[in-house]
Amino acid sequence: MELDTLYQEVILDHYKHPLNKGLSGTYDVQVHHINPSCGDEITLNLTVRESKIQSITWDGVGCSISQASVSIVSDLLLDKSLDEAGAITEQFIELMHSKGTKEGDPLVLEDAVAMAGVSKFPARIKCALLGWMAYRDAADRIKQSQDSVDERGGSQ
Amino acid sequence: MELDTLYQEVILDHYKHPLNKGLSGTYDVQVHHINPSCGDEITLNLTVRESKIQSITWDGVGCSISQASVSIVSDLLLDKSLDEAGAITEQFIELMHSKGTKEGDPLVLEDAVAMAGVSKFPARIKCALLGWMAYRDAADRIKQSQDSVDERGGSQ
Amino acid sequence: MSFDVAAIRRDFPIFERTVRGGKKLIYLDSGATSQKPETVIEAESNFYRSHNAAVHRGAHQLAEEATDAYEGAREKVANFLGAKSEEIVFTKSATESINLIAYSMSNAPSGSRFALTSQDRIVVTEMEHHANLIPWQQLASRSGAKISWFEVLPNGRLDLDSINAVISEDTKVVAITHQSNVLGTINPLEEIVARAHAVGAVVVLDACQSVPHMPIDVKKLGVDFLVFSGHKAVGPTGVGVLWSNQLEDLPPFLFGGSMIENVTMESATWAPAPKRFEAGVPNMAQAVGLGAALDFLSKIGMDNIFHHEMALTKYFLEKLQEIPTLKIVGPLDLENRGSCISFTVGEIHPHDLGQYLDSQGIAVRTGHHCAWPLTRKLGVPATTRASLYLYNQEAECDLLVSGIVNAQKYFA
Amino acid sequence: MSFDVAAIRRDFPIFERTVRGGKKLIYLDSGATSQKPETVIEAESNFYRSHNAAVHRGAHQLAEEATDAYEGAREKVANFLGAKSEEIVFTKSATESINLIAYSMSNAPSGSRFALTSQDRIVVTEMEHHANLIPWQQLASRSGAKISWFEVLPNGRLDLDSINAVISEDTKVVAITHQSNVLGTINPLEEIVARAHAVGAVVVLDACQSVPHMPIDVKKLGVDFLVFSGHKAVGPTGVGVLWSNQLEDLPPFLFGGSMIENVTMESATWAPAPKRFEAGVPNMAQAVGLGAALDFLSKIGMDNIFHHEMALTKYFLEKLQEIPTLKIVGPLDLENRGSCISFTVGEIHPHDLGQYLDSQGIAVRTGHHCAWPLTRKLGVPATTRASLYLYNQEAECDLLVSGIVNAQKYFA
Ligand SMILES: Cc1ncc(COP(=O)(O)O)c(C=O)c1O
Ligand SMILES: Cc1ncc(COP(=O)(O)O)c(C=O)c1O
Repeated sequence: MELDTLYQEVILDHYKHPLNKGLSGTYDVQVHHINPSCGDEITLNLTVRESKIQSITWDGVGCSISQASVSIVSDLLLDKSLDEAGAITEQFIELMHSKGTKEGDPLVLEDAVAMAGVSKFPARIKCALLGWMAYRDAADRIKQSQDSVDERGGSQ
Repeated sequence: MELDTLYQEVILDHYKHPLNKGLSGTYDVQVHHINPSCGDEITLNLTVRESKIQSITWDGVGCSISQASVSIVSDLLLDKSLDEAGAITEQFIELMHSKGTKEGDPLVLEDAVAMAGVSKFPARIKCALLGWMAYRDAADRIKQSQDSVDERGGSQ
Repeated sequence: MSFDVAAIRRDFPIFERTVRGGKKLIYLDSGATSQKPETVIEAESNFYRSHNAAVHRGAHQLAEEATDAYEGAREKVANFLGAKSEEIVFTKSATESINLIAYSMSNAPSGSRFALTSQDRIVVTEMEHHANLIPWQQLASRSGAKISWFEVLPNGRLDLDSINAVISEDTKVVAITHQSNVLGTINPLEEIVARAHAVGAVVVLDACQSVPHMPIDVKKLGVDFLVFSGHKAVGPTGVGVLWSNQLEDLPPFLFGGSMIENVTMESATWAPAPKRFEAGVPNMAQAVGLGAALDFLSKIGMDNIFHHEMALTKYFLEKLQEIPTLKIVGPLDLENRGSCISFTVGEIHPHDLGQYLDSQGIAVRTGHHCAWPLTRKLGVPATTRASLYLYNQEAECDLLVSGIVNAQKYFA
Repeated sequence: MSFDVAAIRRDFPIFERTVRGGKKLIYLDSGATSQKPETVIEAESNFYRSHNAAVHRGAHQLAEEATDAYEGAREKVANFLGAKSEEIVFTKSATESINLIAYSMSNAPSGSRFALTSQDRIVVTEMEHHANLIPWQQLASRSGAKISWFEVLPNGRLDLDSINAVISEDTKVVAITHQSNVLGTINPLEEIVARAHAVGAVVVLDACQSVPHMPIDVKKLGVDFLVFSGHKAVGPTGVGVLWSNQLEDLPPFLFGGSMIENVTMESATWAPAPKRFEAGVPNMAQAVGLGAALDFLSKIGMDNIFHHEMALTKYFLEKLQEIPTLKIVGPLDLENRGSCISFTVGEIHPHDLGQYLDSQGIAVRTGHHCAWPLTRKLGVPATTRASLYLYNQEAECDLLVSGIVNAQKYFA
């Protein structure tokens, strides 16, 4: 049944038992993202220590795909450097836009390869991307604030 | 040939030898009308004496139908009372909207019955009406100024 | 009863196709857009094949035929609404129609009854589609006018107790939907129109979800403006309608060819309505298609369609409520209620439910249905909506119900 | 030469019909609207028959297919213009596209590079169609900006000697037609774009009469906005295009569903372009039809179409000028000249001439062609226009010429 290519076991598992759900009390950056076509919303806290992702926590409402996707993000990117996490994010985005022609590298994407089937359901790609876009936004903000620290440092 | 039902002899005659063309030096009312779909324009002078139409003169550029139509108006309505002229105008308008189902009363409309064929060419009805609409506008203005004279008279 | 759904369905070619690997198409998304009968498709094609030319612009035979077809369509719309031809403007959609009104009001010279100032108020409701909300927010922000709204009660009805406070003396526009595209609620116009007119406000009626589904006579409604979209009324995409009996007082919106009286390099004056509102070569084939759509509906009879939908709605409401954890969002009684049926099912997210139903060939819509403030007010992230039309039937309800039950198992 | 007019004509069903009592249809009015090939008619019908659903709004299969078809059409338009998909907005017509730009500029917050003030200037030309003139007059009157224009010389070309004076330092917008729909003049964009950009103005190109007739690459043109109508490019009515690579900086025009990011009762924020500019259920079937139209044209080749039309234009110009008293209104040389051919014939009024030609089955257009200020400038009350396209042929010119000669006898 084609539906099962969308709703892989792994996805339903993450949906039913989401990882890192519940916002941490402290964080470096907090972002709030929304999917305008359906109204799904998530808040995501990102904490980085020595250029490594120390914690991603989140809260929100949404469908199984979007919830599972944030859950996966919050686990997969842990302990990665911002650069590594950025590269993984780009791989995932590419997978989502592959219209079912790619499978994704399990060594890099781990649980997220279970999302490969989503790329065949164009209306759901945004759901699968919601958590990743929130992460990318949060990481960009951290990089910007670092850059401006660096610049200030450099100009002294 | 169907075209001849549009371009009756009478119409082409009026077109080639228009009556009352050339604006009179004096007039009670002058109106300027324009056909926005093709750019045809006419100016019409109306003079009324003792509630009878004493003169209609005009000038303008336009197609044979519009030119012939003003020529006919300027001759047919002469010496008629404003009420009579109004009734004739309404008959003509009705004829134009008859889609070829009416012939027009030659005793009332005289030369203007030659326009009956125009009603089968919807794009040309406005041409045939240009002169009549200009006349009606001019007559309305005269009636309005009379009414306001009457009112002023009545209130004294 | 003479209402023969099977025969009606045969007029709609899309029901010959299957979806998702051979499944019968169960189309329960007519609130978003309706399917098209063959006569409508043919009317549009036939215009292109035999009569295509720019209307109002040529003295040649094709231009005459195109003009007749286009103006004939206008007459059909007028007759369908109990209106006059010159009160009908063709737009591209209801969305454009509403924006037209709001922008034209901005174009009204100060002192005009349509010109709004910071002293004025625009009233909407919490159940408006974005198309009948954001254009008014924008008009408010352009003019400085204030925006107020009727609240929606938990039973899905407008809170009209406060009508005299909401429609205050400074209200200039009351923009309201006839039937909510989420709740199915049909709003009580009489009371609202009376109050609006008492304070000198005009009433703009969003009839997107009513004109296709019930007999409408604009004279009886008493509203000042009414809009709907062709594509929700078995008509083509790309055509909408604006009706008003006060078009003469409204300045134009879009500027260009065929809406002018005179033009110089520096300024222009306008043709009378409705031409004043139809700049450019219009959506001729789509207007003609809409004419054919209204003919199709009239032939079946709007009364018959309304009764068919009411009977179906009753059946759907009853059967759906047999599912434990399913909650109808909107009125449960059938009085003043149309066939848009929204609901939630326990913890299943509507997106997931919709996806599961799709795998069974059942097309519903999920999300906020372009009425996000309403969804928020209802306290749900989203809903699932089944919206019905003349071609739907009870058997489809049974399939929907078993689809939902199976979805519950799938996501359990 | 591989350009087979007879084969092309067979793709257009309208040429199978006759007019005015059995006369062959000689259609010389493509400048007003073009005829449609069967593939375009079928593309629209096929959308309704098999894939009809609201795009971007449903998780069901039909909605996916409709979205693919609609977004696929956007890609076709982008490829046709050498642009990116996200630079393409579907509107209902070129007229709407231009109004969209002008209204969106009014919606720009002060300080935005698109916001005009009384310190600014808008430049047009005397040969603009009303659609590319009145929206700018209105923007000028809303913003207080001044309006200036390039004059047209007796030879039908723009007077560019004064370019540095006309496009002055305070110019914010230069709105210009690519090809005049009356004169056939193709304007020299390079010089105008260079000067406009030098003073920081954006160039809005009315490409209604160029995109259907010649290869266009927006990157090479260097303009900032480009618009055209589907119906003049063998596409359906009810669909137009706005292209710009600067849509991100432009606020929205029409407000409603699908163009939002977030909505509350009091305000809203916007989706990225192009969605931001496509409020409501769009003209899906028409966009799909336009995609098929551009496929049709591309298959024949825009270069081939251009050369065919140029050869025809040469033939028409030569033959027409053999008629004594016939005066071509517009350039006589073929350099930078398209296939709109307007003329006057002695004292015969164009309306009468057009009517006579119609009785012979020949469809031309007469009047001011929605370019009234130009007609006035040319000192004629109206002109007769023969406008050509890929399906026209030399034999039709010969019939036109003998039609004109016979008309002269008829009205003599
Ligand atoms: C040069 C030009 N600009 C604009 C338009 C307006 O196009 P539409 O009426 O399709 O919006 C036309 C055609 O009428 C045209 O020829
Ligand atoms: C109640 C209501 N109003 C307005 C609209 C907007 O209609 P359209 O998208 O056809 O312009 C819709 C449909 O989407 C609707 O259901």
